[in-house]
Amino acid sequence: MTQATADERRTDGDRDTVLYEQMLFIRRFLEKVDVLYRQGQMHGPAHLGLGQEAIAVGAASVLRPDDYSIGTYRGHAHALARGAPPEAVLAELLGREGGICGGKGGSMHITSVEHGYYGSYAIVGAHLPIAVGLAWASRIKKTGQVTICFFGDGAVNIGAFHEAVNLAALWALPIVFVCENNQYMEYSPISSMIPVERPAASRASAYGLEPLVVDGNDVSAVAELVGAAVDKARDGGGPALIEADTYRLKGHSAADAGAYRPAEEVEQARTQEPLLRQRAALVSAGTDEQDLIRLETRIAIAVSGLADRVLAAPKPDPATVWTDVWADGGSRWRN
Amino acid sequence: MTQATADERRTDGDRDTVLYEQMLFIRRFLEKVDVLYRQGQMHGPAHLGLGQEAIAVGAASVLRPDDYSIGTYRGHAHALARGAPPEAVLAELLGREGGICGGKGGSMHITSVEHGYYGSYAIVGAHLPIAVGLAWASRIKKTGQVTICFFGDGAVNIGAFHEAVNLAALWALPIVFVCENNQYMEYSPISSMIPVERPAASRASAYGLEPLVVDGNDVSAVAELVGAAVDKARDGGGPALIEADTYRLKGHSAADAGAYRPAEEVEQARTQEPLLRQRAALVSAGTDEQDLIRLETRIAIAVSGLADRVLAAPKPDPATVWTDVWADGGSRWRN
Amino acid sequence: MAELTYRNAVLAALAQEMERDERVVLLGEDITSGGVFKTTVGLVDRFGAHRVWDTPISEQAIVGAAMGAAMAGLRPVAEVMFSDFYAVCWDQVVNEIAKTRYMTGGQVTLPLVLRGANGFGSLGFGSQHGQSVENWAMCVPGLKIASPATPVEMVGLLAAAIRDEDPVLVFEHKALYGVKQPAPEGEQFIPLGQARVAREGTDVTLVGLSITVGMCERAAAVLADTGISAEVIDLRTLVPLDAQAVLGSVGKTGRLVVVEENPGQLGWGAAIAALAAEEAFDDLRAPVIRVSGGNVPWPVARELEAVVDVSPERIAWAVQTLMKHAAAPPRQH
Amino acid sequence: MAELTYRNAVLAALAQEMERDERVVLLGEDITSGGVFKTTVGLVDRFGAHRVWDTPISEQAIVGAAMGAAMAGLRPVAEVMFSDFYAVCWDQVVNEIAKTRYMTGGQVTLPLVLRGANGFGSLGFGSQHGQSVENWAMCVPGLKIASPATPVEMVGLLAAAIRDEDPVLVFEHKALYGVKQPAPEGEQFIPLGQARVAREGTDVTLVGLSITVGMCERAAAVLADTGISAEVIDLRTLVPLDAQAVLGSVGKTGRLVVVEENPGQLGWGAAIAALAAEEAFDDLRAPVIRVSGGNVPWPVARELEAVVDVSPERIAWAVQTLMKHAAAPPRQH
Ligand SMILES: Cc1ncc(C[n+]2csc(CCOP(=O)(O)OP(=O)(O)O)c2C)c(N)n1
Ligand SMILES: Cc1ncc(C[n+]2csc(CCOP(=O)(O)OP(=O)(O)O)c2C)c(N)n1
Ligand SMILES: [Mg+2]
Ligand SMILES: [Mg+2]
Repeated sequence: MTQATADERRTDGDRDTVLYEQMLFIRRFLEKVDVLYRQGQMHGPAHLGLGQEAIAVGAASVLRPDDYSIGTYRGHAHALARGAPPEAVLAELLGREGGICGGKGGSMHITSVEHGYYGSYAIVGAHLPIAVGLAWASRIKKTGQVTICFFGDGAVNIGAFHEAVNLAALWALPIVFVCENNQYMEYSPISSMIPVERPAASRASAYGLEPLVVDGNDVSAVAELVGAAVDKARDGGGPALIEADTYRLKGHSAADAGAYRPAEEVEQARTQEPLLRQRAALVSAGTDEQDLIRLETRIAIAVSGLADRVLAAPKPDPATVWTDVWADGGSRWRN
Repeated sequence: MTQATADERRTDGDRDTVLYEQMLFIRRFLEKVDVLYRQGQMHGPAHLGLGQEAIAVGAASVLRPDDYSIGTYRGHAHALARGAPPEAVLAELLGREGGICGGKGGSMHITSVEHGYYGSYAIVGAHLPIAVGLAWASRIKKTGQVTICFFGDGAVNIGAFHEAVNLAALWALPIVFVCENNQYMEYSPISSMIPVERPAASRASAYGLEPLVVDGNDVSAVAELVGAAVDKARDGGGPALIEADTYRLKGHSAADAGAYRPAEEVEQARTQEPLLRQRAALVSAGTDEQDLIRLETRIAIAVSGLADRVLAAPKPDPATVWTDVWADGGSRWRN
Repeated sequence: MAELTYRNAVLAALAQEMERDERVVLLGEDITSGGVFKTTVGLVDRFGAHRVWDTPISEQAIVGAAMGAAMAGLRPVAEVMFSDFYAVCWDQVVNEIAKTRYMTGGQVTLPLVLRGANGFGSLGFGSQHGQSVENWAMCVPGLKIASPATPVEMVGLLAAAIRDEDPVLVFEHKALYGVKQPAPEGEQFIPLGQARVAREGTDVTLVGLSITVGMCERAAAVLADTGISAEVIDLRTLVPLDAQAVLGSVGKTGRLVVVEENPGQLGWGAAIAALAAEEAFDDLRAPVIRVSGGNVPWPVARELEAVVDVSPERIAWAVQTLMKHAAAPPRQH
Repeated sequence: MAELTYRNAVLAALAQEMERDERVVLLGEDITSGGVFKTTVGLVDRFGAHRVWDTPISEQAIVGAAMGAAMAGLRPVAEVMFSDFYAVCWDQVVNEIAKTRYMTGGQVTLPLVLRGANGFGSLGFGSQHGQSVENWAMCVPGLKIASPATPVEMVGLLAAAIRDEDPVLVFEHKALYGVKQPAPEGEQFIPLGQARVAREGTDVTLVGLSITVGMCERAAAVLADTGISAEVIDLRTLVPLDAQAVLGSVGKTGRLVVVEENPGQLGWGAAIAALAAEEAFDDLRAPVIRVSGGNVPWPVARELEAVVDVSPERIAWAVQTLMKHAAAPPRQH
């Protein structure tokens, strides 16, 4: 949500609280979506990033406002972390007027170009080549912009991953690939679906890249490693491939109970999740717990008010279905 | 063309001569095709493996007759090395009756299922997943068959390569991937199109495989390394990825003069080509040079006679264009 | 009487054929867990891990492996979870599977099935998970294409697809998975290439496939109340196409409405309309109307979806327009 | 007068637009060496390596990079060497490029061009290098589709495609590259979506695209000798489609023959035939005939190719059949 050089990142005192606040907002937002989904308020699937907030927030924290990021159907957190207006995002999810994609994208395609988030794509791996194009343009235009591309552990097995990382490495493009390793595809543990130890890091050398791994539930660690990669990329040092270990606290989509996962594994993961950890870090660094409680209350109220407002909004005008195919605004394909 | 265990391979005295003879036959065959192409006798493109014969012959020499091999548009040598009838192959190339694919495949799709060569495919990388399927079937049926899949250095950058090798490694399939690194895509040197040192070997670790490199112009070395990989695969040891260094002595296709290559590079390559080397090895191992000359003369005559016979053959019956779409032999898609 | 859902019909067909022929093997993403549409539940327990294989997310490898295995004598059934994902393995489907038998002069045979969830159905799946991909496949010779409209059709057609010696793409409509029907008894088999008269009628022929067959039937019921007798043809398969069924019906009714969920630019409906314009011209008493989806990528919000999807109402409206047209006598020869 | 080949027309359009707008950048395989069809010769020397990029063989990356760069404000032109290779990057084309503007509610604009060699033309390229892929693209809303028939059309349409704010697929026919025409003077631009009357006539409308336009013209010349006056329409673009040009011509002639090189199962010809059957029905005096390629994957041997390719002779024969049909008067309203 903010831009910071590596130096600022290390010295900014309030920064840890801001990161916590941002993660917390996203957490409450996603939980609300989960509830609304179960109440039948949503149409279509919802893939939530509950438990993965540290990656979205940590990575966004090291970007300039004009940098590009891009992600998957599990992209709400990434849009919000770049500053997309929560009301417009929620309106999109609930099919209300003012939805950030006009009701044409829905949960899987949340996009906020204005805030540098160039979209959520629902074909696994498909956005990696697109991300390469964003970075290629920055190189041609010499703008100093960096692109971050988020994707899941399951995406490393698909051809588009290979082609994209390969081309980015060959052209030394300013792009950071961040694999959110939440340990699962839909129902299959990723460890059962790769012939190597790590989905992303074990592949890095195939592109002449360093194997980089970070604890994706530690927002500061994410900010640090991604920040270093972003700085390097901005300085012409070429791409990086980072694997961020995390866990999704819920099912693959809001409709999935996630029953294929051992109970102990889920239990264990709950103790490692990023909010608990950042809160504990803040407290042990001396933050007044009362301040945190006030913050938490404020956010809970904000999210609940947000949902009420959006639910009260009108439905989109059916006539708008015919707009936005072409750059002229319409959809006419014949005379 | 023959089956041999590793032991037989090491002890068979005539074997080196046989390999020479096979390579020489293929060389003369391809040279003849090149001439016929320039005489306007062929319709469509012709991609020749001139200079790459040691890979086809060396690899085929370690296979059982029921093993599978599969390759690219540059596949004449591979079909012949498995024992495909030269007359039927040439008839296909020249568009004569009796063509091995009935005139429906042409130069880019030479196939001889009867001899275990499951086809030549003209979309770069496309046959790697298919090869995986052949090997998967052998594993399911527990037949002990091994699949060898040949492809070019340019193919390692495409998604299908990644998906195929990955799945083969995950499922520990009996398959040996052989990258014929002839140093060039169509006109671009492969070194300028990869972010790593070697197109295939530098990627092996991404699939948990060993980086294996062989001098692809040394037919015995090819037979040895591929043979070891085949034996291992047959014994349940899973796949291998081998990079065989070679050089194509002519252009990408018969229509290409190959002018983008430095003259010294081509000169140098000519001194390293597999036939010269195998001949020298035979002579220094004590083979009578007169025997070799007789052999060479015999093959030259055979290939020339072959071409004459095929050129004299009739053209295919136009009505056959309607056969072979469906398993019932026909092409009816509606009533 | 026992009921059969469309979802379970897929499962039933797979089980029936796996039982019959041990060369039938399955592969796909998460299929041992039952699959995201629950169409493979329990098969790994029943038939074993050597016949039901989970794969990484790599559709080129999945579909290519199916092809290779078919060449080697198995009869693989690959799941492509949503048919939109055919786009990531389209080369394997159209350039390899469709063509290899032909381009090898018949040296290989490819008895394989690709199956998965297709179609729109206003379920909120949006642009990248809601397409009807049977059209893409129909552009390419060498693929058989089936798209069952009911649970009973599903069992019989999928069984036939698996037994077929050629590659068959079976498109399951994702909005039909929950549809129920009385379960049929015994082994099921419906030959590919035979359309079904879902309802007889005399004034107009409605041609549908998959989900649009039911829409046509509902439209026909409404039209009956207004005195219009509509015949409904379920094509069942696009390749082989039962062209005679369409032409025969048009010969009787003189009017044709083709109903597809796809965007109107180009889809199989155009092929049927063109067929009638060429081969039933003298029988036609009025224009051929294509009822198709809105020509935009699919939106998500309910109110927008409703505008672009086809529906019984839109079909009935098209028929009523048609009945007002011309009323010209049949052409003289 | 200077002559222009179709091949050099591609080059001329690229150079013209690169000169005009520095946001135009090229990428593709071996394009700095001039490209396998010699359509990019000299461009890297003229415009520099930062505007002409060689890529590895990885069409998903090529086409995806074009999309991303377009989102970021460039105007990329990606070469897909043979259009059959669209199959390996089809997801990028139909699921990403075609849909992203819509599914983001118009947040992104994608001014990009994908271009390459398309079509059969009996050149011995066979099943995997001879397809006409414009049909596949027409199944998907969100892509503009151009396929020029002559060198002059190529310069103007490719220029328009590059200047267009939307994604345009330009299909170059590989059998036309050597065709020559007098070179036009000055800047060229032909708006997308306007068909061209290649020849005027009164008895029958022949609709072609790309290579089939010339075939239609040759057929028309032959027919003229037998007293039949054929009008030839060059569609130029499938999307946007100049439907009025077709309907207007059929309104005049009462007869329609659509000529495409594609296999008959499904192709754009069906869309045109269906259009006429729906919107020009009362004008039609005889069946709509589709002349299309044989419904098989393409063979290689010359004698086999000749059977399946379309030709002026086959077109003329279709027209003659049509003229003998019915001779019914126009319908009364
Ligand atoms: C090409 C493709 N294949 C399959 C799917 C179906 N699918 C959607 S999400 C998913 C799992 C992806 O796992 P991962 O990449 O780890 O991301 P996560 O969902 O865990 O964030 C699958 C298989 C798809 N969307 N696209
Ligand atoms: C997917 C795809 N992209 C591009 C091509 C065009 N093409 C044919 S051969 C070739 C070069 C392949 O190089 P390599 O893999 O090294 O094989 P070689 O020709 O050297 O044997 C290219 C780019 C193709 N056939 N398929
Ligand atoms: Mg995951
Ligand atoms: Mg090469």
